[in-house]
Amino acid sequence: MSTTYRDALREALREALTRDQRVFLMGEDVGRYGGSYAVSKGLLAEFGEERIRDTPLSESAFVGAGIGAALNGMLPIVEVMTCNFSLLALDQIVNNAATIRHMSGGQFSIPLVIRMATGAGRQLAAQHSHSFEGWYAHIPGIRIVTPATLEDARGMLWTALMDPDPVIIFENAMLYNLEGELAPDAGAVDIDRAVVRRAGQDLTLVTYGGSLGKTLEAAAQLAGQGVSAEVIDLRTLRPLDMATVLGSLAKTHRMVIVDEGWKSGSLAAEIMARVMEQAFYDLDAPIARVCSLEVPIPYPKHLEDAAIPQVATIVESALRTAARHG
Amino acid sequence: MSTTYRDALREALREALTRDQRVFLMGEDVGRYGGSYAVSKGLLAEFGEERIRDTPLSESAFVGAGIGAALNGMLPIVEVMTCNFSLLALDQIVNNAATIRHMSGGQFSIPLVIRMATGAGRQLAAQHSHSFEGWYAHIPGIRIVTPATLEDARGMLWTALMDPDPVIIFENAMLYNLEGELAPDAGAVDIDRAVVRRAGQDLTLVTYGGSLGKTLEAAAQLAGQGVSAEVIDLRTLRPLDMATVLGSLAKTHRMVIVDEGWKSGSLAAEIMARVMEQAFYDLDAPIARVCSLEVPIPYPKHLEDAAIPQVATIVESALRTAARHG
Amino acid sequence: MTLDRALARSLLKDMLRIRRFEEKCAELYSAGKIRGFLHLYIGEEAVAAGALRAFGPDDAILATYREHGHALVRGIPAGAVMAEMYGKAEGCSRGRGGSMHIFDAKTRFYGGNAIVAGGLPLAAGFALADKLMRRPRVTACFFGEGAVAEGEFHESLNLAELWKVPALFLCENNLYAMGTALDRSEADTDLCEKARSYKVPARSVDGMDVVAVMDATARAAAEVRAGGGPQFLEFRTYRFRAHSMFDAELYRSKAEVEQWKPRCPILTFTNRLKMEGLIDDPGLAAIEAEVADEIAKAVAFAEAGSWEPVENLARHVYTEAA
Amino acid sequence: MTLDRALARSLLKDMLRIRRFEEKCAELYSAGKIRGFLHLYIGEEAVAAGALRAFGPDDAILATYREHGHALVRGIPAGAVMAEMYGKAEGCSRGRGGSMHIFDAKTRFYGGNAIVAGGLPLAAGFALADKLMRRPRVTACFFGEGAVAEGEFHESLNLAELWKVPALFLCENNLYAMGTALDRSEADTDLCEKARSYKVPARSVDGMDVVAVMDATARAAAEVRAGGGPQFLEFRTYRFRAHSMFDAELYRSKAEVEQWKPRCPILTFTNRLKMEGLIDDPGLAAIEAEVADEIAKAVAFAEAGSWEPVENLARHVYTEAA
Ligand SMILES: Cc1ncc(C[n+]2csc(CCOP(=O)(O)OP(=O)(O)O)c2C)c(N)n1
Ligand SMILES: Cc1ncc(C[n+]2csc(CCOP(=O)(O)OP(=O)(O)O)c2C)c(N)n1
Ligand SMILES: [Mg+2]
Ligand SMILES: [Mg+2]
Repeated sequence: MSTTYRDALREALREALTRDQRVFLMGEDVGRYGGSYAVSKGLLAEFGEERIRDTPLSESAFVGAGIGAALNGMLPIVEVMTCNFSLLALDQIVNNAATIRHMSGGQFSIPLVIRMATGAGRQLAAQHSHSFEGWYAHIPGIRIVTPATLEDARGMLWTALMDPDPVIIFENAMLYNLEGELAPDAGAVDIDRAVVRRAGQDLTLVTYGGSLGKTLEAAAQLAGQGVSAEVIDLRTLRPLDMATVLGSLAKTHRMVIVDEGWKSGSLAAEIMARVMEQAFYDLDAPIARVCSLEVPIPYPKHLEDAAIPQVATIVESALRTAARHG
Repeated sequence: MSTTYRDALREALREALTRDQRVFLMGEDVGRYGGSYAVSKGLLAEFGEERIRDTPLSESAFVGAGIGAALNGMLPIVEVMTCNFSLLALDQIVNNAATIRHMSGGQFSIPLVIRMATGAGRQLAAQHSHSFEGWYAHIPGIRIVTPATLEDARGMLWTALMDPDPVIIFENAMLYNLEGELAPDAGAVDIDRAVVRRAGQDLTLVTYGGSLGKTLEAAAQLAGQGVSAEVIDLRTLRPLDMATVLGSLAKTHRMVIVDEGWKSGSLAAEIMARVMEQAFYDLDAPIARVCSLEVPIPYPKHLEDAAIPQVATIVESALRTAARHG
Repeated sequence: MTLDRALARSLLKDMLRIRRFEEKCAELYSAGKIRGFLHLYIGEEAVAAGALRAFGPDDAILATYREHGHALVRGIPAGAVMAEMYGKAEGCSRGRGGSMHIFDAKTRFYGGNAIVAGGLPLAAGFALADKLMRRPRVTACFFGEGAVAEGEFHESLNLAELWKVPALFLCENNLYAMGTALDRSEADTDLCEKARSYKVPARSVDGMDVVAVMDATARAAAEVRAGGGPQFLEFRTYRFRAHSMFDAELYRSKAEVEQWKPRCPILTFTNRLKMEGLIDDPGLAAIEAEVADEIAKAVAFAEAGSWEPVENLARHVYTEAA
Repeated sequence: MTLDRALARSLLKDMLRIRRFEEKCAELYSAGKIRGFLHLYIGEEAVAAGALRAFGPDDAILATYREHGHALVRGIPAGAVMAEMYGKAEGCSRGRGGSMHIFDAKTRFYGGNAIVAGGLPLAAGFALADKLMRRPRVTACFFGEGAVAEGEFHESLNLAELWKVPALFLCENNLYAMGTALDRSEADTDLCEKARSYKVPARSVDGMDVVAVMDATARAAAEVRAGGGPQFLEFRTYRFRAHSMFDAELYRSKAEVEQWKPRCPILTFTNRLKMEGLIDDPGLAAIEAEVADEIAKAVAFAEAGSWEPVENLARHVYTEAA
């Protein structure tokens, strides 16, 4: 059946709310407004105010309340409108959600899911265009997932809810309108494994989330230029599935990482470091990364485009890497 | 003259407060209490309540107030008691301090200095032992410095205050009692350059902040085992002085990075990535990193010790790297 | 109070400048000239037009993402504001900020902040700087009633009062934060009571009455300037348009919006002036013509503007060496 | 109210258990057996001893880093608490938390939070869960008056009242947050007024009077449990010791501390009981002996405990596959 990323997310919410009475959704404008990206539109009418809870503008308190509710037996889904605002709740995420299990000697589970929109591309300027998913992946005790396809938008939520530990789902805002086919029986998906989205021989392109589409497009263009690129969608940024990444590298010996985070301290850097640690001698050339420029993302289209990864820059980087001698 | 890191920091504060009337210090318990690490002890009596300002427990507001005061012509020094609490102020740091200059087209300067204690080692457990300096270094628009010596504790503050952009000074809490000699005329230091703290031929050890002492100790032990290690103190984590790092690597061809941040997404990963991008063919062996284990730091001494970099683990990693074939 | 003719005309004109400017913006948004988020102030013009008269050139203004009106009334040239909405280099923020991030050093206009309540801590510090430097200045900080729920409101008001800084907190209560009605976000909808719980003097003002806004702000600003510490004003107003161009307005009825329309600050003020003989139809037409001209010129200015070269993208992240 | 003998004895004993336990902790700190931060509750015992009686085994308790007293009164075995202070694997948090992070699933004791105000959002959510599940439970959240300045206080109280969740916010006002006196951190020192600005019912209670604490908490907890929404209690108390073992107490005079000493909750309660004939010296000695025995056993238990093997360090960051 034909659907969109947004609708797939909504179906996943609906399924979760239907399957388990402990599930509820809360966040700013998830109810009456229908969600700032219309993901939860209609759910208030269907599930009522108790389970679709509009919150005041109080990121720290309602994320913390989600953690508390999870500790007390619920399966809360907290929507933080966009990751830009999640900094206000970061203390709760780091010092409580990610920490209580270990610090208490393993006594408590926090089966919480936090959803947030991420990424640039809609000309929303410096305070609304962050890509923090890679940065969050630094924190032990939480899991970070980044659905990039309709299947994953549909399937990751339930898996995340069944995870006894906190999971943050980063939804790239450019994907909400993504259209495509989804099996009518699509359901929960594995969130432990990265996936090869396109097979190739000459070069591995590693990416996730909002950059997957651009990377696949780049791979298609590369094919036209005689370079066969394998595309890996990481799907989960913490913990990283390095086995899949290294498996591909063992075949291609070359790698480019595409990551919308700011370059310094990016997730791409972490993958480069791990490859250096675990498979240095597999490399025929240094790994390259295509990241965001280290600037607050500006408003005008041409500058925003120039600030974040684009098909052309991916292709260029891949061609350079493919041509380089090891 | 003989002094301590704490006293050197206090001298720097005293100098700044004396030199420029626009300077003031604010933070929790900087006044009557004397600073949670006694850095500002005595300054209230000397400079009065207007310039040594105790704040309520309101990290977001008083850090934001520092930004506002800097925008309005002051040179504020804001002390956040420890970096663990700085998450509560992160929105202000990322979305205002780091962003306003670029987002306004370069119209405004924010000559703000934020000081915070960082690091583990005092058995303060999971919510009081973070090392966030490397993580903060991801953010464009701010500068991150990490004084590791008496000279730098004495000299970085003034340089940071004269920087028209926001600077965060991370003071590793284990260093406050560090004793040593300091020239009576010690003053402002350059914060643009990393420094070679020990020269060597066989291997480069890159580190900063609280790990410098351990790394120098490891280098001494390595010398006893016939390995000549060069030790680089990064001093400034953003922007990184890669020239000094690569200069050393060009000589030694081997590198170990010691960084108290959690391993995944550490500053160490960024340096590995940059070396891969900029000097891949200089490497005779993969770079190794000695970071903190990816756990909330536990309370008991033996577990805390095991969680963070130690001399023995540095030596071990250096020996392995020195022995590896390229 | 009785208005003199010049003041009356000026207040009316400021409101009309905002109204017509934003109507144009909405049009330009549909035409794809303005992109991203666009938050219109239509319906709330009396607040910016009335309040900003209380501040002199040395005072500082902080606003939100719904700040076109404040920018225009504060005196940023309409061309520079419009060019900013286009993202052109001639915009007041060199085009980098867009609709939500209007900055202007010359008029001491410090944003344009798109983090709800993000400006309140800044305002406390701005005002502290003036107090420390013994400058008789006021910091004016505008924000929506949605910001009141954020911890930053609480921390900032406490800090401001504790330190008796010359900040004026100006809350534009338009009853909704996006789709969330005030009584669904505040257990106690009396916002002044909250300010008073920090001992901050607080008053509610009819935000649809430009004269009431002007008077209340002038008085509060004078007291703040005199060293009496911060104050809080709540302007009760209403937004006639959607929250942003993406808002389907599922959360309120058309009827509710229509009920507010007769209280339109421009409509009611015009009627009053006519009744008091302070303006007539030709006078009104003259204002409209001046406003239309200003806006046409602003659009032309923006259209003629240039795109910042991509090479400059990384400039101004840090201060450039002189 | 008149006390029966058993209750009187039990209240007194709880306070003494805390006092003697912590005196021992201070000793053990000097001996290097306890490390890191140690925040003593001495002087404030009436609050934990009196308040915690209001809660049953299904209720949840959240506390701060100054929580030994709450842990003991809640029923976590003194040995498990002491072993935690030592960092031994037999500690209630397997030794990983230490003094500031006491957790115990069995007694529903959820920390031990060392971020000031960090527990308040959790409490709102805890209570929400009970409300959603129609469980007649109460969430008790203890915090110091310093937490009131944090934005989390504001956001959490508003959320709790807006949603009418069964949370009881218990503020231990010992007049200082580290070295910052309340009137230097709050523009308005009336904490109840603040709670009321969210419509949360609030009362001030003499926190040095264990019976007053017990009565007030029992009443408030009953109302909260009955579905009346959250409540706030301020317990006016005083900390006799330094903030932590690192505190030189530059911010208050010895004389001030001495002035409070006659209000010691143990001293005054003992005098009252003696006057009312509810206890005599032999009875007191018997309690002291029981307490001494309990603590000696706790220390022995901690001493005999084991260090968690380093191999386990990375366990429990994530749930382990069954
Ligand atoms: C911290 C934060 N959370 C959420 C948002 C998303 N958001 C933008 S405007 C808005 C509503 C704000 O309402 P109000 O303060 O009343 O101002 P108004 O838009 O009515 O002028 C929300 C929720 C944001 N920008 N910042
Ligand atoms: C967010 C945060 N900021 C600062 C600190 C450091 N700190 C620890 S306790 C404390 C004082 C808290 O005072 P109060 O809430 O009154 O509790 P009390 O210690 O008096 O029981 C401070 C500032 C902290 N732990 N958390
Ligand atoms: Mg509003
Ligand atoms: Mg206190």
